[in-house]
Amino acid sequence: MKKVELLTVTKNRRINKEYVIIHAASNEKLPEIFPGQFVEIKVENGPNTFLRRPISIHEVDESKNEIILLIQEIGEGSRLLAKLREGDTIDLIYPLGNAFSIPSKGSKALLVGGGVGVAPMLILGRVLKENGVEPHFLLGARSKEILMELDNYEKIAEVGVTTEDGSLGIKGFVTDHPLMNEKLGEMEIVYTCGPDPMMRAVAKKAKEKDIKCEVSLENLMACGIGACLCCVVDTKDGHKCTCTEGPVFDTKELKEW
Amino acid sequence: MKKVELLTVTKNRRINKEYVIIHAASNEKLPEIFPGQFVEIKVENGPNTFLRRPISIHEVDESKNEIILLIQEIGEGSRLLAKLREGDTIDLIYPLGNAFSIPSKGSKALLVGGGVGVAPMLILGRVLKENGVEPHFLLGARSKEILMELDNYEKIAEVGVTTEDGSLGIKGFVTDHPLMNEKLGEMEIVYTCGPDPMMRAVAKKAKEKDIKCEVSLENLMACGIGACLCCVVDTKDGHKCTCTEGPVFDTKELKEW
Amino acid sequence: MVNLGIDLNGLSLKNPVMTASGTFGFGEEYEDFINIDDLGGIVVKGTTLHHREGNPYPRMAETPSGMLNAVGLQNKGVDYFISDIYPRIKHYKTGIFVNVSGSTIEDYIATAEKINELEHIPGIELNISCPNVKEGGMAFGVHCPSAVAVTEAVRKVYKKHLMVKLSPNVTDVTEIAKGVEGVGADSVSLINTLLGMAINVEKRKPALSTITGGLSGPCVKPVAVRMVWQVFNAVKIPIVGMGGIMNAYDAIEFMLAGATAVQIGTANFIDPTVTIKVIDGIKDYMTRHNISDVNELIGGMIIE
Amino acid sequence: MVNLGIDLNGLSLKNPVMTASGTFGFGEEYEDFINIDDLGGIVVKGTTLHHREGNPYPRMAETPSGMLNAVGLQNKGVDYFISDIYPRIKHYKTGIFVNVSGSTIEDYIATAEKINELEHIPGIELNISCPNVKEGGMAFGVHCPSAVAVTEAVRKVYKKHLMVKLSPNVTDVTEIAKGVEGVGADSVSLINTLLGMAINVEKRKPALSTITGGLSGPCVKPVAVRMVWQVFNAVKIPIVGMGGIMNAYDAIEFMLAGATAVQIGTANFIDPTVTIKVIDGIKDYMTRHNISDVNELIGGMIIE
Ligand SMILES: Cc1cc2nc3c(=O)[nH]c(=O)nc-3n(C[C@H](O)[C@H](O)[C@H](O)COP(=O)(O)OP(=O)(O)OC[C@H]3O[C@@H](n4cnc5c(N)ncnc54)[C@H](O)[C@@H]3O)c2cc1C
Ligand SMILES: Cc1cc2nc3c(=O)[nH]c(=O)nc-3n(C[C@H](O)[C@H](O)[C@H](O)COP(=O)(O)OP(=O)(O)OC[C@H]3O[C@@H](n4cnc5c(N)ncnc54)[C@H](O)[C@@H]3O)c2cc1C
Ligand SMILES: Cc1cc2nc3c(=O)[nH]c(=O)nc-3n(C[C@H](O)[C@H](O)[C@H](O)COP(=O)(O)O)c2cc1C
Ligand SMILES: Cc1cc2nc3c(=O)[nH]c(=O)nc-3n(C[C@H](O)[C@H](O)[C@H](O)COP(=O)(O)O)c2cc1C
Ligand code: FES
Ligand code: FES
Repeated sequence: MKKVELLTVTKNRRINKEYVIIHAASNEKLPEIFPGQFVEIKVENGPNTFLRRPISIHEVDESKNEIILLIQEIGEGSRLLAKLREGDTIDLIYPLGNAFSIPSKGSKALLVGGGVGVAPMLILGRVLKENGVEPHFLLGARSKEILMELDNYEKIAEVGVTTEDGSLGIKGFVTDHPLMNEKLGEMEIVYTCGPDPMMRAVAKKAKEKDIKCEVSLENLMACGIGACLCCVVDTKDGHKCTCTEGPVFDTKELKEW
Repeated sequence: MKKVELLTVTKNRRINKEYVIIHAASNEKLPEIFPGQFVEIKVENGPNTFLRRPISIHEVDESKNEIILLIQEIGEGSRLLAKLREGDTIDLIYPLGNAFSIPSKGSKALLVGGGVGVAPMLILGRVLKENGVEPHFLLGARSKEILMELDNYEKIAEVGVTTEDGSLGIKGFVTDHPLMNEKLGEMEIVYTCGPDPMMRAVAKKAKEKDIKCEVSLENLMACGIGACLCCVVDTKDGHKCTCTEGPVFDTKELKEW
Repeated sequence: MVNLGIDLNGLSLKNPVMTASGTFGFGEEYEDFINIDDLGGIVVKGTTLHHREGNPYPRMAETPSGMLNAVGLQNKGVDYFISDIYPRIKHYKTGIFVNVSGSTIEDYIATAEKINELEHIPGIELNISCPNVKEGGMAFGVHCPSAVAVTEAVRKVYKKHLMVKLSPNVTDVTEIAKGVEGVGADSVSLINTLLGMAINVEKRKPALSTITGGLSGPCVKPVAVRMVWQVFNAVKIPIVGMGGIMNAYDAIEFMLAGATAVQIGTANFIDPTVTIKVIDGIKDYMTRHNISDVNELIGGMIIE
Repeated sequence: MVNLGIDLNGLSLKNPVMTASGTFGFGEEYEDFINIDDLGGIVVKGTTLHHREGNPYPRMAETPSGMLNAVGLQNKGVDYFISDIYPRIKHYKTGIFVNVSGSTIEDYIATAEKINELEHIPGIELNISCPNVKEGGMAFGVHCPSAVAVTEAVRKVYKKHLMVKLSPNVTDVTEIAKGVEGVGADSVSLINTLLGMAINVEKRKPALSTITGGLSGPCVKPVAVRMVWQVFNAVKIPIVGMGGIMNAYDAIEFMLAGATAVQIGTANFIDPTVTIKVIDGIKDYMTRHNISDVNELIGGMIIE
C-alpha cells in the first residue's frame, strides 16, 4: 500500500561534487519495498519546484526503518534536496512503481548502472544475492571523481567500472566493458538504469545475444501514482504508465527499443 | 543612493513567540541611513513569496556595518525570514523611503509604537537624542509576552507601556496612557507607527491638541522604489507613493486622517 | 456542527469538494490515501466514444507554480468504461461524474446516451474545453454557437445532471456560460486549462510533443477566480469553480467569488490527501467565522 | 564577440532587452542600480492625454509566482511628460518608447501627435490592452474592429515606430495581430496582463479596490510564450515578447518562440538589476551554443 508520510532526515552525506546520499527514517515499520521502486519527494520551499521529484530507492535499512536515496544535483529541486540537514523532515509518497524481476536461483545477472542510474542497482544486487542469484555490477561514469563509492557494491559482488576519461576501470562506455561482451552470454538477465543512450546500447547488446533485459525508465512524472497519464511510454500494448506499470520494463515490451 | 546587496546574517535572536531580531552585515561601509527608512528583503525559497517584503530599519550598528531588523512572524515570508541562520545571506534593497523629521534642539517628542510598529522607533529615539531632542517612548502590545524587550529603549529614554490585557504597564491602548493625555501638550511632535486604527487614534489626539504628527504607513508594496505606483496613499496633493514620498507622512498632508 | 451539504441544481452533494477530471484517475488511484466516500464528488478521467491513445510523450512540463499537460484524452472508450471501470467504482458513496469529450457532436451524443443508462452516475461534465486534442475539444468551447450546439444536442439525450465545462481561452466567458445555460445546462464548471507552451532552451525544442498544452495549478488561480466571479454575475445555474486550488483558503476564495462547489485537480499530484484537508479546512474556517451553513459562502464576497 | 543588435522593422536596438511599461517608471527610478544606456530600450509608464489619478488603494496583491495590479494608468498627462520628464530622460542612449493609452480614439490620436514631435522618442507602444481602466484600454484591444480602428487612426498621425501592445484576454490573438499589421503597425508587443482577481478570504473582500486587475510575473509565462509563437506564425512584423521573464533563459525562450526583442516587467521589482543580468546571460548562452548573432535565436525553436 502506498502512503504519504513525513520522514526525518537522519543523515545527509556528500559522496562527491555531484552526489549526496540521504537517509530518511520513518516512525513506523517500513512497508515492503522491492528493488526498482521509487519515492515521490516534495521539495519544500522551491519557487520552481512545484511538482514532486521521483527518486529511486537506493537501499533500505529495515533495522532503522530508513530509506536511503542517492541524489544527483542537477537542477533546483535536487540542489535543495542536497541541502537537507539532519533533523529536517521530508514528505514522501512511497513505495511506488513495479519492481525488477528476480530470476531463478543459481542464475547470473548483470546490473548496469550509468550516472545516477546506479541508484536502484544497490538494493537490487543485495536482494538478488539474498535470492541465490549471482549479481555482477557494472558501473559507468564520466570520470572517477563522480563515480559512486564502490565499497557497498563490492560487499555484494564483483564490480566492473568504466569511465569515459579512463580515470578508473576501463576507459569508455559500459558497453565497452568485458562484462558486456565476453561475459554477457553467461547472464540470465541484464538490468540497466541510466542515461537513455546508455540503456539503449545495453539493450541492443542484450538483444543481440538474446538475453532478457529490464530497463528502469526515468520519464517525466507529475503524480507518480497513475492518475495523470503524463509519464507514458510506448509499448507494443499501447501507452503504459511508467509510474505504475513501470519504471521497470522488459525491453521486449517496448516499442522502438 | 539605493543599492541592492547581499548581506550576511550575523545574528538571529528570538525575543518572544512572535518576534525575532536579525542582524545583517554588509562588507562595505553602510550608506547613510535615516530613521524611518526601510529595506526591501527578498525571501528566498518561498513558493508564495514572489515579491520582496518591506521591513523598517530598526537600528544600525555602524561600527559593524550592521543593519538590525525587527521581524514579526505573520505570514509565510516573515516565517521564512525568522528561520534565517547565522551565515545565511539575505538580499536587500536599501535604504528606501524618506525619514522622520527632526525637530529643533531642546524640544520634546513622543514616539508611539504599536506591535511591530515599534521597529523604526528605536533608531528614531537614538537619533533624536543625538540631536538634542528629548524623546519619550510609548509602546503598546496585546500582552506582556509579545512586548519588545525594553532595555534598549530604556537606555535612550523613559518608556511608557500599555498592554491590552494589562499584563504590563497601563491596561488598554496607547491612547489610554498619560503620555498621550496629560503630557501630550508638552510635545513638539508625535511620531507613530503601528496598526492603522492605533495610528489614526494617535493622530486624532495630536490633532485635537494641534500637535504635529508623523505616521509611518505600511502600505502594500511591489517595488519599493517608486516604479510600480502600487503603494499610493491619498494625500491632499493627490496620490503619493508610500515607498518614495513616504513611508513617513505628516498627517496634515493625508486625506481622511 | 456546520452544514457542508450543497445543492447543485437538484443534485445534492455531501460537501462542496470534488476532484477535477484527468487528475484523479477513476478514484481508485487514491484509495490508498483517502476514503473516496468522504468527497463531495469525483469527476473521472475524460471519456470518449472510442479508445484513444492520447498524445506522444513528453506530455508534461513543470512551470512556475504550475504545470503544462498534453495528455490528449488517453482513455479506453466509453464501452470499456461501462464494462470494466464502472462496476468497480459504482459503489463509491460520492457523486460520480463522467467527463465526456468528443471530436464531433455525434460522438458527444453517443457517449452521453450510453452514460445516461448508468444508475450510479448522477451527472456528466461536458468537456468542450480540452486544449490537447486536434479535433473537437476546445474548438467547441471557445465559440458560442458551437458550445451551444453541442450542449443542446447532448441535453436532448442526457436526462440527468448536465454540467458544462468552460474554456478560459476566450474573450468573454460569460457569453458562453449564458449560451449553455440557455439550452439547458444544469451547471457550469470552470476553468479548464489555459493554453500554454514551454520551450526547453538548452535543446531548443518544445517541452511538449504537441508544442502547446494545458496550464493548471496555482498560477492560473487569479484568472479562474475572476472568471467564476464574472460568470456568477451572468448566470443563475450553479457554478463549479476550479483552477489552482491547493488548500481550504483557495477553495473558499472560489466560493466567495460565486462557486457552489469546487474541483481540485493538480493539487492531488502534490498531496494525494489534499481533498480531505480542504474539507476539514473549510469546516475550521466556518467555525472560526461563525458560519453554520457552507451555502452562506457562495458569492459571499463583500463589495464596499 | 557576439552580435546582440536587433532590427525592429527599421529601428535598431543595441540588444533585444527592453523594459516593460509601468514597471520601470521613467528609467530614472533605476539609475541607482544600472546604467540605463546598457538597455536595448525602455518603455516608459503609460501616458494619457490628461492627468489621471489612477485607481484607489489597494492596487496590488501577490499571487503564486506573480502579482495582480490595478494601478489604472496613474500619470500626469502627456503635456507634463513633454515639459518635465522628457527633458530629464532624453539623453538616455537607449530606445525610449512612450506607452500611450486613452479612453477614446481622439485621446490616442492627440497624445500620439504630441509625442511624434519629440526628437529622442523613436517610437510609441500603443496600449490597447490595459485591463485596469473603466473606459478604453483593454476594451479596444479585445475586439478586432476597435483594435484596428485605433491603430489605423494613430498610424495616420504618428510617423515613427508604431508598436501595438496586445491583450492576452482574447480567444484568438492572431486575429488582432493580423488586423493591426494590416493597418500599418510596425511591430506588436505582447502580452499585457491577464485579467485576474483575488479575494482576501479572512476579510471576505476583494484584494484590489477595482476587484479585478492585471496578472503578471512568471505565472503567465506559458500563456505568453504560446501567444508569441502563435503570432509569429501569423504575422510578418517583428514581435516584442514579454510576460514573466525573470532571467536570460526566459528571454531566450521568448526569442526561440518568435520574439525579436523582449520586455522585462515585474522582474524589475524583484531584482532592479535583472535587465543587465539577462543581457549578460544571453551573451553567455550564445557563446556556449556557438551562436554569433542573436538574430539566429528568433523563431529558432526546432520542431521535429
Ligand atoms: C523513476 C525515477 C527514478 C529516479 N531516480 C533518481 C535517483 O535515484 N536519483 C536522482 O538523483 N534522480 C533520479 N531521477 C531523476 C530525478 O527525478 C530528476 O533528476 C529530478 O526530478 C530533477 O529535478 P531538479 O529540480 O533537480 O531538476 P530540474 O531543474 O527540474 O530539471 C533538470 C533535469 O531533470 C529533468 N526532470 C525534471 N523534473 C523531472 C521529473 N519529475 N522526472 C524526471 N525528470 C525530471 C528535466 O527534464 C531536466 O532535464 C529519477 C527519475 C525517475 C522518473
Ligand atoms: C514601510 C514598511 C515597513 C515595514 N516594517 C516592518 C518591520 O519592521 N517588521 C515587520 O515585521 N514588518 C514590517 N512591515 C510589514 C511587512 O512588510 C509585512 O508584514 C510582511 O510583508 C508580511 O509578509 P509575510 O509573507 O510574512 O505575510 P503574508 O502572508 O504575505 O501576509 C500577511 C499580511 O501581511 C500583509 N502584507 C503582505 N505583503 C506585504 C507587503 N509587501 N507590504 C506590506 N504588507 C504586506 C498582508 O496584507 C497580510 O495581511 C513593514 C511594511 C512596510 C510597508
Ligand atoms: C494531467 C491533467 C489531465 C487533465 N485531463 C482532463 C480531462 O481529461 N478532462 C477535463 O475536462 N479536464 C482535464 N484536465 C483539466 C482539469 O480537470 C482542471 O480543469 C484544470 O487542471 C484546472 O484545475 P487545477 O489547477 O486544480 O488542476 C486535466 C488537467 C491535468 C493537469
Ligand atoms: C505594476 C504594473 C503596472 C503596469 N502598467 C502598465 C502600463 O502603464 N502600460 C502597459 O502597457 N502595461 C503595463 N503593465 C503591463 C506590463 O508592461 C507587462 O505587459 C506585464 O506586466 C507582463 O510582463 P511581466 O510579467 O514581465 O511583468 C503594468 C504591469 C505592472 C505589473
Ligand atoms: S506520473 Fe502520473 S500517471 Fe505516471
Ligand atoms: S512600491 Fe512600487 S511605487 Fe511604491
